[in-house]
Amino acid sequence: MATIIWTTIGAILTLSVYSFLYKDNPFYKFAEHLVVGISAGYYLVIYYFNFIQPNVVAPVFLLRIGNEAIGLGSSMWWLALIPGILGLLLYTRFFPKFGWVGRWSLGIYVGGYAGLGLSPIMQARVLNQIGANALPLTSITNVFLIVGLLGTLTYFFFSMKHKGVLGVLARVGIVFLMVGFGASFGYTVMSRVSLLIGRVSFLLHDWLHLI
Amino acid sequence: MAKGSDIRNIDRRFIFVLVLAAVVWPLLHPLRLPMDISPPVQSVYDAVEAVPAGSIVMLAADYSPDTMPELQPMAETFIRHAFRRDLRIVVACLWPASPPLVEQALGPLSEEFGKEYGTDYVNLGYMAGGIVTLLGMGASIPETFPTDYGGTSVDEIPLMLEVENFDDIAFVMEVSAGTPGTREWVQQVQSRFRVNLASGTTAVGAPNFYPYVQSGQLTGLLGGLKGAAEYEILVGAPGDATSGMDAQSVVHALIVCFIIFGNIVYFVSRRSEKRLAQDV
Amino acid sequence: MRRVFHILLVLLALIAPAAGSLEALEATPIIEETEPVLLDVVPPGPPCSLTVRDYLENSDFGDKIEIEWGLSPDDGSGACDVTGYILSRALAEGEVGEVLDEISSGVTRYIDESVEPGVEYYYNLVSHDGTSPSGRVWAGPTAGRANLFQWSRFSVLVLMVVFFAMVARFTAVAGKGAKLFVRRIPGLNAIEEAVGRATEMGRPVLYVPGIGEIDNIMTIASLNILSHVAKITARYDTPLIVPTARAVVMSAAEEVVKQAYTEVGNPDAYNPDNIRYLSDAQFAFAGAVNGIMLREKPAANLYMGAFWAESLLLAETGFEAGAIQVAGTAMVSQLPFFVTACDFTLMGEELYAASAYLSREPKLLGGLKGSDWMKVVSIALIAAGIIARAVGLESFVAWFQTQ
Amino acid sequence: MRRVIPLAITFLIGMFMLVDFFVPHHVVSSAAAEMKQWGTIVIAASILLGVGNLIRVHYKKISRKQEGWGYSIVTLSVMVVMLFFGGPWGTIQEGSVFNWIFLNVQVPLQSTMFSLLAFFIASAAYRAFRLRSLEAGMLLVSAIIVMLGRVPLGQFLTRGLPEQATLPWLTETIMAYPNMAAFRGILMGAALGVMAMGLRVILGIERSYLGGDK
Repeated sequence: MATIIWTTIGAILTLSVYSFLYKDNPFYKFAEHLVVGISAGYYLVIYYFNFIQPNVVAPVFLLRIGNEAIGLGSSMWWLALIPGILGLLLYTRFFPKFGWVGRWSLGIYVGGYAGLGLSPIMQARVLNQIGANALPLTSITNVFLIVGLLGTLTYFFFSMKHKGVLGVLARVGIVFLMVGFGASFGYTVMSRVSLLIGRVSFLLHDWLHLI
Repeated sequence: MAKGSDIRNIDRRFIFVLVLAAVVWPLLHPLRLPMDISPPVQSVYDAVEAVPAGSIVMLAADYSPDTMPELQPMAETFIRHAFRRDLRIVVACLWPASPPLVEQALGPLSEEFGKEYGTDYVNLGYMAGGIVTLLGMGASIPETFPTDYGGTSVDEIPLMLEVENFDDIAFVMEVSAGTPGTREWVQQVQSRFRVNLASGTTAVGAPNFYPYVQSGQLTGLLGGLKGAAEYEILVGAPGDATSGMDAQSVVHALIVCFIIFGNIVYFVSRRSEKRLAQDV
Repeated sequence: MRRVFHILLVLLALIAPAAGSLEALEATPIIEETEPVLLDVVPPGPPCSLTVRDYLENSDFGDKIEIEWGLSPDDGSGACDVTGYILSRALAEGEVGEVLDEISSGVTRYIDESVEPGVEYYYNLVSHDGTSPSGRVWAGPTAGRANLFQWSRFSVLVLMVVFFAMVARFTAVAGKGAKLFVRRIPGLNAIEEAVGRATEMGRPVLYVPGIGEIDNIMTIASLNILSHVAKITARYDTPLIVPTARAVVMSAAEEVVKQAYTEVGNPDAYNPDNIRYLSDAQFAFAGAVNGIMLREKPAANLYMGAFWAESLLLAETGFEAGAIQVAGTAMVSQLPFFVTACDFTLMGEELYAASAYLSREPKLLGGLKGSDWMKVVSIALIAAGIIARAVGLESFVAWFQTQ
Repeated sequence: MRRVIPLAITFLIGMFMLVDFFVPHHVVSSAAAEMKQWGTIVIAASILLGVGNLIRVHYKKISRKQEGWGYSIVTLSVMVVMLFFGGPWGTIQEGSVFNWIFLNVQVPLQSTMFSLLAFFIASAAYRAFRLRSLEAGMLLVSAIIVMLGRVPLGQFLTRGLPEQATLPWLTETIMAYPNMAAFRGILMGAALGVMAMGLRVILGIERSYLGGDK
């Protein structure tokens, strides 16, 4: 019995979302506000229990989580204070006089991740691509691949006028881009339809028992 | 891309209704659109057909509910195929979530074919350990799986008295969603014990395993919903996978029709606009 | 510039010996299947030598030790009955310790990848014929030491230095007042037109900075463009709605928009309620933005930043609501959907270029020129790689295939 | 002072993380790992800023009885419910009410929203794929070939033709060559854009994300 009730609720919510396809309506508005409210509460709780509690609160206040004593006995417990303070600094923006301090933590975060990303991107997206595209020009497909890459890269030249050879190459690049976009558009249809089949079979099978 | 003139855009809701119908209709009333059978799927079918009646085959089910849409039809069709050919089935799982999923398929099919639990088929359930479990099965299956899924000792199951190790298993169908799965079965079991092994995997995973088909380590391979649908057709029991592929075909064709129709409308209206311009 | 090349030369001199020793790595012995051996009671001869050393050929964390030995006289010759070797590792001299691995016959090298950096280990090895082991040979102690430079990534460093040098050079040139040409980016004018139309219609502008976190460079580029858009809306008093999926992006967007309104001299027009955090959950966010589009009826929708599958949900709803739409993203998988559903799309690098272009700061334009020259270098290297492959210089291509 | 300190911190941390990639020594890598951890904590701590904004916007709507204020009550009350069941009085383990609401309400709602894309991909294709120019034609033709080549119908349509003329073969070829070439080009270009911008962030030339200069 309980299953029937919950499946029915699930079905009503599903139909509420689909009603959006007809036009905006109270059912969709309800579903939209419901999902926003649940996710706000969900992420607040999850972020606290998954990041803040084990990494800041437990070591600093020597909390026990279950049978495990996190931070107790660790001589480096004070390290946990740093992210805790950085996190708190974000809230200085509510005090206009000290708002600038909050930029410290943002600066550390953004700067750190910018630095972190640079070398792997150079490696994976430039260096390895150079290696992967240095193909022997023995087959038509390889020539095709290299011409396409050359054209696409030329399209992305910003500081040179697209005239003459560059103009021809950039145009080749646009054609490749369009073929690529069309192809990946077509390729994605299947996975999106699968999602719909999944929801429809929930309605027809789990809820209405028609199939 | 620019929008083009808005007059030429029909109400989107018309498109939405057609897309919905194109998905719902094949699910309710399977269309059985023609389908070419790819060689790896044909090999799976042929391999099961080649097993002498009365032999024992194994269904190794290693998947969880999230990949059910693709993999459950494979397991169901294999069970149907085996029962119809009077093969006896031993089910063994390396994934904890798998045994109840296989039960869902075994229940109705054993009724349909009038098969007895314990003599015609057995579900050994889940055993932890991955590769270690596989190697253990190579030495002794009853020792690796001392009880079945329901907790009955294998010594009390008539079918299991005939099974010692892979020498007694004529064919293994591995339905796998990841690790441990097809790769471990090929590397640890097929290469050591030379079992007759075929596999069914998700569409995402399939490309990784085609090399094993080429090298002969896998007798055949079912890849994703499409592979499942082809197998259903071969066994002559079109089911969920076939309906799903029907729905895919219809929606894809429908979108192509939309595009063609849209272009016809575009050219006709452009021509009439030109004519209007000339008249004025 | 010259200094940079000096550094490069020194670095090149350093890599030469390392590159030479790399070749030794490739020579892994071939293991052949041996015929089944009859059981016997005569043990095979022990391995004739055993040496251990810190693994140096590839830079590591100090967690690897390399072990090499000479084959037993009965391996492949003599009684020809060795089926394999057993390698053990201990922390104290004279102890057998734990078995590390069983190694096939014919192999003479093993890399222990499970050592604690700095801890000294003793190794010992026996050969066996399936029934009886030989005498034990010993070696050690040795410890794994961490390296200070990852030589396998040297090529990455070289290209980074080249790229940064070019960016630095063109930034300096631009800073001195040299005029740099930058080609027209079609989507850019479209942004201004879209905002202009919203103003004419007296309807708001919707700016979605993607669902990426602020550490995503696409988000940073987007905040740059947001600053430009906010200045236009501030001037015309057009409401600007910025829905966000990340709290930090929301607070950064607040700062950016408030600052833009202040700079234009219209701080009172800034409405903090229009910079909104909606949800961290992808589709909850998309659903809520769709609601904004249908209820607050923005006349211009700008999608700039990192988008995933929600791209088409937003762009199709926005189209239905009749808004002019301009998108910009470097998410390759979503570009097809923006290109089909929006009026204009900034593709890939155009997003970053646009953000540099809008600022019109010479310092930022220098980066564009540097990127272009890096493309030329990349194309040249691909060409060189093709030629190298043709003449059999595979190692040149391998230099780019780092891990 | 107010500008210099954050920019100096950004520079130092950015350079350290950049160097981490090249230095295998565990002293560097463990320090870098610790700092990555800090980053996730800062982000986790920020969620309250976002939720605070959400509460403020909806609370204003309710107190001013703006259009749709009833829905704002829905949002705020389910949020309180989630906090109640997941907060200090509740549990977030599997099988808890908190987890259960998430799995039975949030997940189906989100996957239904995701599945709306099946409809939108059809309407976008109908509207946008028009033979307006050579480029638009390429977009259209490749999309049609790949759409048909992915399903059994396409296989059936070109049955009996030589392999190089069948839709599945064409689909694979388009995906493996023109599609691959274009995407490699975009990725390479975008990578350079990212690096140039990342460098500017580390050097403090780019600071729009800190809310401008003042």
